[in-house]
Amino acid sequence: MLFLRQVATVAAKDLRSELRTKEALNASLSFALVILLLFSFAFDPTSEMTREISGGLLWLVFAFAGALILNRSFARELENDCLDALIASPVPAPALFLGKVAANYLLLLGIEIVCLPVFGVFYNVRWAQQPLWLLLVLVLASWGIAVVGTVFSALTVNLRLRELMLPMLVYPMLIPCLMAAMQLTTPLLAGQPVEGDLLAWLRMLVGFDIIFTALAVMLIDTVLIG
Amino acid sequence: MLFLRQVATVAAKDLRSELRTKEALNASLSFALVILLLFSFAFDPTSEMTREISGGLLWLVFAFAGALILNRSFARELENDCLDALIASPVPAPALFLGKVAANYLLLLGIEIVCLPVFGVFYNVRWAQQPLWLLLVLVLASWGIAVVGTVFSALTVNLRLRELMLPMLVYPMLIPCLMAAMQLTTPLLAGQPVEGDLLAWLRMLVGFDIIFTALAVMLIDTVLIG
Amino acid sequence: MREKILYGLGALAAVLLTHNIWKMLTGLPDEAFQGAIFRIIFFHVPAAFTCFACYFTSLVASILYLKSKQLKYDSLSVSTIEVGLAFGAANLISGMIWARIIWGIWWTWDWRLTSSLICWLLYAGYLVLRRAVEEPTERARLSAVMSILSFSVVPFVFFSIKWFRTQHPQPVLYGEGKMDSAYRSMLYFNWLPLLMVAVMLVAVRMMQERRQREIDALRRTVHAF
Amino acid sequence: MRALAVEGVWKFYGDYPALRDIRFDVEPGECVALLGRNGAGKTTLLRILAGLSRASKGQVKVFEKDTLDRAARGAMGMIGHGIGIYDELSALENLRLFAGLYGLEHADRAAMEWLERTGLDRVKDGLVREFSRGMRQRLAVARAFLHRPKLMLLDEPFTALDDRAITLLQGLLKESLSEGSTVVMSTHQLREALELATNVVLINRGKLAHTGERTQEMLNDPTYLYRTYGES
Amino acid sequence: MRALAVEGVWKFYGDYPALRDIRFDVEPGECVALLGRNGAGKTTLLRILAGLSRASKGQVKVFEKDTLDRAARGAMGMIGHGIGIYDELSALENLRLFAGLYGLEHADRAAMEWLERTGLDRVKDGLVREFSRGMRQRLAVARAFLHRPKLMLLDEPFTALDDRAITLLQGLLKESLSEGSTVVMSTHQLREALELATNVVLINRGKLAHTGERTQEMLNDPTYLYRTYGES
Ligand code: HEM
Ligand SMILES: Nc1ncnc2c1ncn2[C@@H]1O[C@H](COP(=O)(O)OP(=O)(O)OP(=O)(O)O)[C@@H](O)[C@H]1O
Ligand SMILES: Nc1ncnc2c1ncn2[C@@H]1O[C@H](COP(=O)(O)OP(=O)(O)OP(=O)(O)O)[C@@H](O)[C@H]1O
Ligand SMILES: [Mg+2]
Ligand SMILES: [Mg+2]
Repeated sequence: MLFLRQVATVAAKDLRSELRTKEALNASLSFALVILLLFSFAFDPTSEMTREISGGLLWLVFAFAGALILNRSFARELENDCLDALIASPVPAPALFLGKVAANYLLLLGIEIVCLPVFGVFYNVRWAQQPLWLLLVLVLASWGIAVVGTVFSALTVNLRLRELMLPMLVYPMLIPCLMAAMQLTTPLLAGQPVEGDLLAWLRMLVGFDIIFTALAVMLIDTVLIG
Repeated sequence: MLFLRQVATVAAKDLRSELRTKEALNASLSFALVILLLFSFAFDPTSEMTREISGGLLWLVFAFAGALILNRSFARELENDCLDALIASPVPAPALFLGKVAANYLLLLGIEIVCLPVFGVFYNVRWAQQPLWLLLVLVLASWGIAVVGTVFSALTVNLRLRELMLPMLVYPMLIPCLMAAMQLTTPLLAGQPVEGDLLAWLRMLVGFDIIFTALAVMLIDTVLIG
Repeated sequence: MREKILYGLGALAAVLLTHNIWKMLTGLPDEAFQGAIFRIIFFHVPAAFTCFACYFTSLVASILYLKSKQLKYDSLSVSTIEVGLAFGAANLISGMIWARIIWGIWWTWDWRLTSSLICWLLYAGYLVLRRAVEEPTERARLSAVMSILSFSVVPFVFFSIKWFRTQHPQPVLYGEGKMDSAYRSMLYFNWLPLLMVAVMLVAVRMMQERRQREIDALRRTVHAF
Repeated sequence: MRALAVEGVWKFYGDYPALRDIRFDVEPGECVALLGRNGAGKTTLLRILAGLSRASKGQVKVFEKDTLDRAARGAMGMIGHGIGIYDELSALENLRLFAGLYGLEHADRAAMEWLERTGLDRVKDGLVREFSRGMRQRLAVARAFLHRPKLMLLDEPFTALDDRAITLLQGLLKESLSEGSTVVMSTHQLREALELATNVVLINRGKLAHTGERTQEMLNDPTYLYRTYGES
Repeated sequence: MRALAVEGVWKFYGDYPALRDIRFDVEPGECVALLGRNGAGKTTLLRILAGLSRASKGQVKVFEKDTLDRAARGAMGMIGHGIGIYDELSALENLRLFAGLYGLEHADRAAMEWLERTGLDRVKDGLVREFSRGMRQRLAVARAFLHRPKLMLLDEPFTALDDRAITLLQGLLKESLSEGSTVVMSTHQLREALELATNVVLINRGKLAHTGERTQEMLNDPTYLYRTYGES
């Protein structure tokens, strides 16, 4: 109970300070738009093939835009040495971590939900044909991204090359998760339900989430307290 | 003469400290590899269409990996307030700026030249059919990226949101340059020479480089001295 | 003394390798479908196994480091990963050569190939991460975490051919895989020298790491005035 | 019960020992000045005491509990180099956040009280981003004292503060000392520190060079300490 | 010829005037202590003097030249909060770089000379990253003095330095003063500063509150200044 309250306190703080300035949110959203635009130049999106690659495209955009949010997550604490103040408080490191994951998760989901219709318009895709399944995929894959991203955000927060190290380390780690999400999203956007082979991908997403959440919670003490 | 020597001094310093640790270089290279990988998932590249989008893919990779190098360019000066020490010295701001552009340019070209064969192998593209034209495109487009990126790196260096702002501002500004490079690279990779319509894109690249270099040199004083 | 043992190990490995190559070329018949190139399997597969063994050792070393905070485990971890990367590269490159000859292309985005590459990149990222941290204790701590997290991809590489439909051949050594016993024993027998080379390299790297630490500490004391 | 017990603490950065077998006790109510030249290891030691970093060898007990323990953490307060305050939140929100994290019962009341005591109640809803340096410093002090720590750790608290801010902080420290709290502070501003201190711990290149009560001698000539116990 | 002439300088951050019509002159050979409470505007003023920032109104002349002028910049040296030294380069490379940027004729010789004077010649090829804080500070001093500036600007130079480092810096400053250089330094450590200063400039919330010679009164009781000229 106390643990949950602490998680909520930390998450609320992160969300509040993010929503007050909307800095990372705006940056990440406009970055997402810019990437959508860049992609549409790179791969002439009028052709039939858009449909085939729509899932991949979408998750690439989410991954790139999400990295900005994740990067900011612990970087936000550096400014006035706030991280020290947090760690020195009686809140256990896992609560701190899960609070931050929760905040990032909500922000990520927000961005994704804003991007989806924009994507639909730009690439002429009717994305809302399987809303519940799509939501499930979003929910599962975003949790994976949030957990892995937040761990690495904590891991790299004191490095000189933070902005560089984070994407370099996070993306390869996320590939199984992104891959599964991509494989699931493409047929969902085309209106097909999840069945047969696709269920294996769903299981993989769930497995990814569980494994990395467990690993992260176990390791976070070591990461935060030197 | 003095001006050139100052440019060289600044560029040499940047190159030396980068090559000593190779941090940004390594990170940016492996980031490039990771993006190549991510793209290959998103857009199943076994199909014929790889050939159609190869130019786009390549320049997206260069743009993303390059942003990391550029981000580092002025961030490197922040660590011990070195930027103040540089600006306070009698070196004029344009010399400072061009020195940094030169260093970034060389690093970018290095990364591109390493990435090209890797790209060729992974996407099964014979990239070396028009080496001279390709080199010309690389040389021109990278200069554009280096100039625009370095200006924004200087502009955002003191913002808290450096990591966020840089990609958000740079990519939209770079779209003409990237667009031209993509349009030129796709046929070059397919072995066609630059002729006809493509020459217009080449002119556009040259124009982009000239305009932005001139603008940047004119504005850099204002950017650096608040 | 220790170095002598290491050199001895290296020499033995070299002898074994020459012997194996000799036998491969003269003693074993060409494989029915693939012909002469099939012999590359004697390096391709043991390289992969050695690479996995290295990563696993690094995982264990990292856990031990986090438990004991002794820097020797950190040295072990980084040494095994460096050697593992070398063998991983050997596996990748031999696979690519093989693919070029059998499939006609250097690379295809098949899950086994891709996951091997991801794995390689992750551990390369480990080395990049290490270079970004100055302070040895912090470096050891962060890279131990990285090593533990990275290992989660290794089973993925291993089982990818089971979980997904791949262009890469299905397992022949385990599961219901079949392989001629002469090939099989040759494969295992060639793994031995490769493993010996790996052990030797790890030991050498560990010695270097230890000396580096001593030098660093001395230099820090000098620079502390 | 000792307020703080440092029992043979070592800290290695790689093979370089930044702290070597530091051991001293602090009784409740004492005010310890932690002195030493640049690079002596004061910050390193204070971070270990605050539980922000782990000792390589040895132990630190805060009120006979491990520093990573919940109760020990709740009993400590720290002012480090940074102010530990969020720029995007208002003064009140900041204090309320930390009151929540420390599990204070009357979070709001405690927050308001400390805003008043540091003279920030007029601007309690202003974002910290807009505060001047002096106001930020006050808020940092309010944050550190909010949960009435029984052990206060301060790393160069007077650095870059003007006379007025120093007076405020010294006043608060004196008050909490008189209420039985314990204070450990590192500083190079010997005069300000020694005025307050009851005890002195001198570290010399990571080694304990002297611990003992503050004497009149030290007050008269602060460099006396370095001359007597330090290397030349 | 005045070493420094501040002629009606204003600086606005948005609508907020951080500096309001500051004007004073400094003659060659003077050592000016720039005093003021937190947020008074000392750093802002020093950055304008060093040409790192532009005044919103008014002018600054260094040896009768504009601060952005090449010759004026070459004649100034600055020690700010950061050390202004590259971690990835060695001590010698750092000094050589700045010697190059300042266009010194015998770059190598000047670099070596200052390494010797700051006692760093033994470690001249060591990367700065590995230096201890004291050594980094020395190197920063060497960098600032390298081109023998005729006007030295210092922003809280004694902050977080130990007694030894302060002595080194004071020695160098005294020496360059005796050679006819001019020094302007801001600080909160009144005692150290006033010992050195010949003149005092006091800023109070962005406004000039007092300029004049340093008197014996100030030395005896540093807070005298604030009491007399500052707000309460
Ligand atoms: C760059 C390309 C390749 C990579 C990265 C790669 C990777 C691997 C790895 C990691 C293993 C050992 C794991 C295990 O035992 O399951 C393996 C085994 C094997 N590889 Fe490859 N491989 C590549 C290309 C090829 C090609 C082109 C062929 C043949 C057409 C091939 C045939 C085999 C065989 C037969 C095995 C043994 C399978 C077993 O019994 O486990 N590989 N490969
Ligand atoms: N993160 C680190 N990595 C490596 N060495 C470190 C680190 N932090 C501190 N040190 C070293 O440990 C020693 C003690 O440093 P510390 O910062 O504790 O000194 P200090 O007494 O606080 O000095 P100062 O008075 O300058 O603040 C120094 O030699 C320093 O170089
Ligand atoms: N970048 C900035 N943006 C907005 N306001 C600023 C900025 N820098 C300084 N100020 C404001 O200008 C005023 C003067 O600040 P400055 O840093 O010059 O004071 P200072 O005298 O150096 O104080 P201290 O003794 O604390 O260093 C302060 O009110 C401060 O809030
Ligand atoms: Mg310290
Ligand atoms: Mg200041």
